[in-house]
Amino acid sequence: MESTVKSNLKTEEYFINMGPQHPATHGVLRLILTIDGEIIKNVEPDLGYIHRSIEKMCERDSYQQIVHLTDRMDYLSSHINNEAVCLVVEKALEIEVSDRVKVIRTIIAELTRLASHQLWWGVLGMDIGALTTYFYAFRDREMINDIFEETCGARLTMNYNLPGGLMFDIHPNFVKRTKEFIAHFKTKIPEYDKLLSGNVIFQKRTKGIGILSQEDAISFGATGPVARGSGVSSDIRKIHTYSAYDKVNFNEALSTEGDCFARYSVRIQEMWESLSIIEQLIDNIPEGDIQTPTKAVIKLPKGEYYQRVETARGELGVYVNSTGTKNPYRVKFRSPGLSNLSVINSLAKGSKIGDLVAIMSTIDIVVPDIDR
Amino acid sequence: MSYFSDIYNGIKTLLTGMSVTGHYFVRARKGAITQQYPDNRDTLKMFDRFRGEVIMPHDEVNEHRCTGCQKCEIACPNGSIEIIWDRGIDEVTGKKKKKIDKHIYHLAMCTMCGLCIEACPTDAIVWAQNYENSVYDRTQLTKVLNQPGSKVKAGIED
Amino acid sequence: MSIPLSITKTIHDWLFSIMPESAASITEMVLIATAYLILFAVAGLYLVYLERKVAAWFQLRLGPNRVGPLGLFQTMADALKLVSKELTSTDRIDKLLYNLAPYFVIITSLTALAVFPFSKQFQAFDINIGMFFLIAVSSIGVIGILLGGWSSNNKYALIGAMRSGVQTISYELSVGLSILTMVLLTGSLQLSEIIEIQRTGGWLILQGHVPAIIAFMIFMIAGTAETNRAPFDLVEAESELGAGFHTEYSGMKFAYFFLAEFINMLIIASIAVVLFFGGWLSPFGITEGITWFPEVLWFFIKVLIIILLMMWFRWTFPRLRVDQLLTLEWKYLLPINLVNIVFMAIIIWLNWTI
Amino acid sequence: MTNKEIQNIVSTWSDKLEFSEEESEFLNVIVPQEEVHSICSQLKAHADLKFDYLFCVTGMDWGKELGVIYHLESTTFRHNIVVKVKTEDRENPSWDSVSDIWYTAEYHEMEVYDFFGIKFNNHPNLKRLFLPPEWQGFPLRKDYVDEENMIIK
Repeated sequence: MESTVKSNLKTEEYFINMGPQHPATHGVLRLILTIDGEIIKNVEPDLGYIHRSIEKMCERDSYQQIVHLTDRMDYLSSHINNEAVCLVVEKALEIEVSDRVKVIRTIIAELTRLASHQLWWGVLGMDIGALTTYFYAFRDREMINDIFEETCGARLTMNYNLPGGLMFDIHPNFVKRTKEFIAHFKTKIPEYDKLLSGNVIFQKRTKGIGILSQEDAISFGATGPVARGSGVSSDIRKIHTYSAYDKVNFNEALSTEGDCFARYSVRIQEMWESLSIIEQLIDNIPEGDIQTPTKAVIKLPKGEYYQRVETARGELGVYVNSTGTKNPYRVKFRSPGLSNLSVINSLAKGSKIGDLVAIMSTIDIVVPDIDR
Repeated sequence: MSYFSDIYNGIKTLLTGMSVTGHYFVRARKGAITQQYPDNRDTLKMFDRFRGEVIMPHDEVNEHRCTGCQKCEIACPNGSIEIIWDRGIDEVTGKKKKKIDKHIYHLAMCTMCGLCIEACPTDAIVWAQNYENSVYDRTQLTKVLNQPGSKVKAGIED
Repeated sequence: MSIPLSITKTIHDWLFSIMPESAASITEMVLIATAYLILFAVAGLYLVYLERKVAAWFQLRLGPNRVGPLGLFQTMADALKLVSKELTSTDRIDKLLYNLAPYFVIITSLTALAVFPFSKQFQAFDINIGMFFLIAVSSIGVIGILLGGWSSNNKYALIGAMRSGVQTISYELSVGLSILTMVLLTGSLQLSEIIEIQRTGGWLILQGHVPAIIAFMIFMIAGTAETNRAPFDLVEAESELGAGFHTEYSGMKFAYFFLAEFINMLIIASIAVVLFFGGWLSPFGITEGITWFPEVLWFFIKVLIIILLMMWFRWTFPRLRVDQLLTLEWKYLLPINLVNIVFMAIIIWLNWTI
Repeated sequence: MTNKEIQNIVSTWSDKLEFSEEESEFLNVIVPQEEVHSICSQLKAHADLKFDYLFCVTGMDWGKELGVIYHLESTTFRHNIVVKVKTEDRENPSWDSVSDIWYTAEYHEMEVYDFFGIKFNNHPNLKRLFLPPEWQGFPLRKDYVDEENMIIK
């Protein structure tokens, strides 16, 4: 929306660093904004502040060790990242994992997705200005962290997956705690809606802001809630089903406007879907052994393998090229964050600084996932 | 006339928002979730699978189960375990056998991934549940897991 | 409330006895000024404490409870910390304006306090254009913010300052107009006069019934915007500009900005109490007869209720964007205000007031 | 559409293409350097193929040759294809960028340039994405040596 007023006063654009240390960029992401007064002319991300060259490390690690590295990529969906690498190795070795492992992996993946969306909701509220949403979201997220801590021993980066199964079985009162959580959280999402989604100031701050068209979403490679906000059905759990997603019926959260509010309502809808998936699985976890025995030193047969998984932020792809030795020849992680971030320039052009903050929180940026 | 209806439901949504926070304000007494950490130190107990720190349990006769087979050192992704072993004569069979001298564990580099415990054939190392691992000097984080003067429990084969 | 009367009387006579006329009145004014300064600095501190406690109760937290019983000395400790902090600043600041800005803000907010009738005798400065003086003084505060933002040579501070300039000027309008609607009812600008009228006819918000309630709502919205708080806190929007115009200030200069914000909140609340809820008058005259009951208590109870409402706004609503803030003012508040004044005038003309 | 049909369509466009399917679960097409842009734009534009979603761009060092692997998928037919481009010369390998066909390629090609040193002609803003601009060498190449921070276990 170019300013219609023909102003002959000499306005000069200047640069602002929404720099590595900035409350709205969650993590060390630097955006170089060219600004004319309050209107943003161009956004150029400067990446690499938290680049640890995970792909180079993978080339010297064994496959179990690669699984542990993916914890630190998108730390909010660390379990789903681990699952991706384990699935690649199991596909290459043609190991068939027992149903019990598949169901447990899916339940914990959905709990991770819920925890990630809760943190996203709390921090989105804080970015837009309502500081109390942060505490309500973290109160609910604390329950999920306790479930993980009890079963896997760690709250966030819980290296619970192994190629061929899980490290150890679920804790006896895992089922009880998850049911308690589901009952508690079902009463809380309507409260989230009342507090933020219904709020007229919030709707004014997000409706019609940062509109991403369907073709742009596909062409920019945006995946996950960012793409589904513009109507692109890209849910890998539905298209290329893996582990126990074929046993549950859930529908894909889609909306069509493609603005910030659409991405917001897609994620809220996804929270409901995750709750219903867990509910369908939690009562009938089949019996079975936790680990199918694999050789201590895993050697993948020669060839290229690709596995796609739906993390909380979008589609994570793991490409492994193995030449038969114990470490892979080349590993590439297709991170959802990088493609989702590439959308930001076309969305934020011509909007204000307040909108840029809203756009960035609805894209849900996690910088270690972008920099790898 | 969307002007007035716009104002009306604007105010209505604002009031519903306020009702949520008001609901919590009124029940402030019992709703607080703050953990007063230094005060609740004695009642605070971690879950039994909590990954605090890797330790090597010794029984009352100061014996542990580590045979020095270095499987954990190979499994560790970031080299935070170093095994110093030396040759020793096995009393029963009388031939040379690998004996553990020092099992060095760098807590500073450990990422709590649990691969070493998974790889250990004789379950010699387990997780401890302590969560207060901060120290004033980095060298204190390099620990020797097997206590001085301890030896392998008889009958442990790798 | 006769005890303080006698104290001020005795001091007054003693001063006039030992000094010539002019010197005595000047020292008396200086004495009253220092008393007000100390009283309202401490009141500001405890408002900060109240804000942190109320925020904690909204957010499932406990709030400060470590320094002193129930954490009462927490803000005192903060003030001491700020006093002892080093006054750092960036190198290429505009020295004069940089140091002048905090004084602008703190002086305007303290002078505005002089006019309020906290109780019958407890009023420093009862001039017959009380309301007009209040509006005039509270609009000088924004110059301090603009100076602070411009002189600290930091792009974020500059944007914050420009936003606050735009915001305060446009919301000055609806504060003035909503006060105008109420002054139509009372007919006088003198604050103690306004309270006298409310003694007999009941509170102004009841006398003016519908237009008064609308004026009260507009005044509350514009008042929160005036003090850069709650949904309008674009000036120091943490997630966009960091700390806005006072990013480069530290130590005592930052304390002035911080304290001024809370005293402004006190001013807006006390204007609302005087204008709408009958100042220090007890509701429905229940404590009219009892002489020993301090009317100041009623004044502060009502002020606290209004401040609680403003805090409730702050911890529930997200922030507005700059252009939405202005459309809210120019397209919604202003037209309603003007219609409201005409509506009030008609009611007074047909004297339908209660 | 099955791999066979895709292969028949694509093989009609140019005769210098090689198809292979072993060692990978998708149909692989090895495209010479100069035809990258034309083949890719046809892949996207063709009515029965419509490969409009480039989901992964992987830089690759096969020991002697450097190259890039483009994983493509069609959001309408949900079929996949893998386009591989190889080059012998390791000094300054370069070919046409596909960022005008798929916008996502802009960032991914910057990353490939950053780690493998493959230049892409008429790329809008080809610079190092993650590493600081004055970094020497291309880390993910097999012949990259860096004494101090590469600990060979």
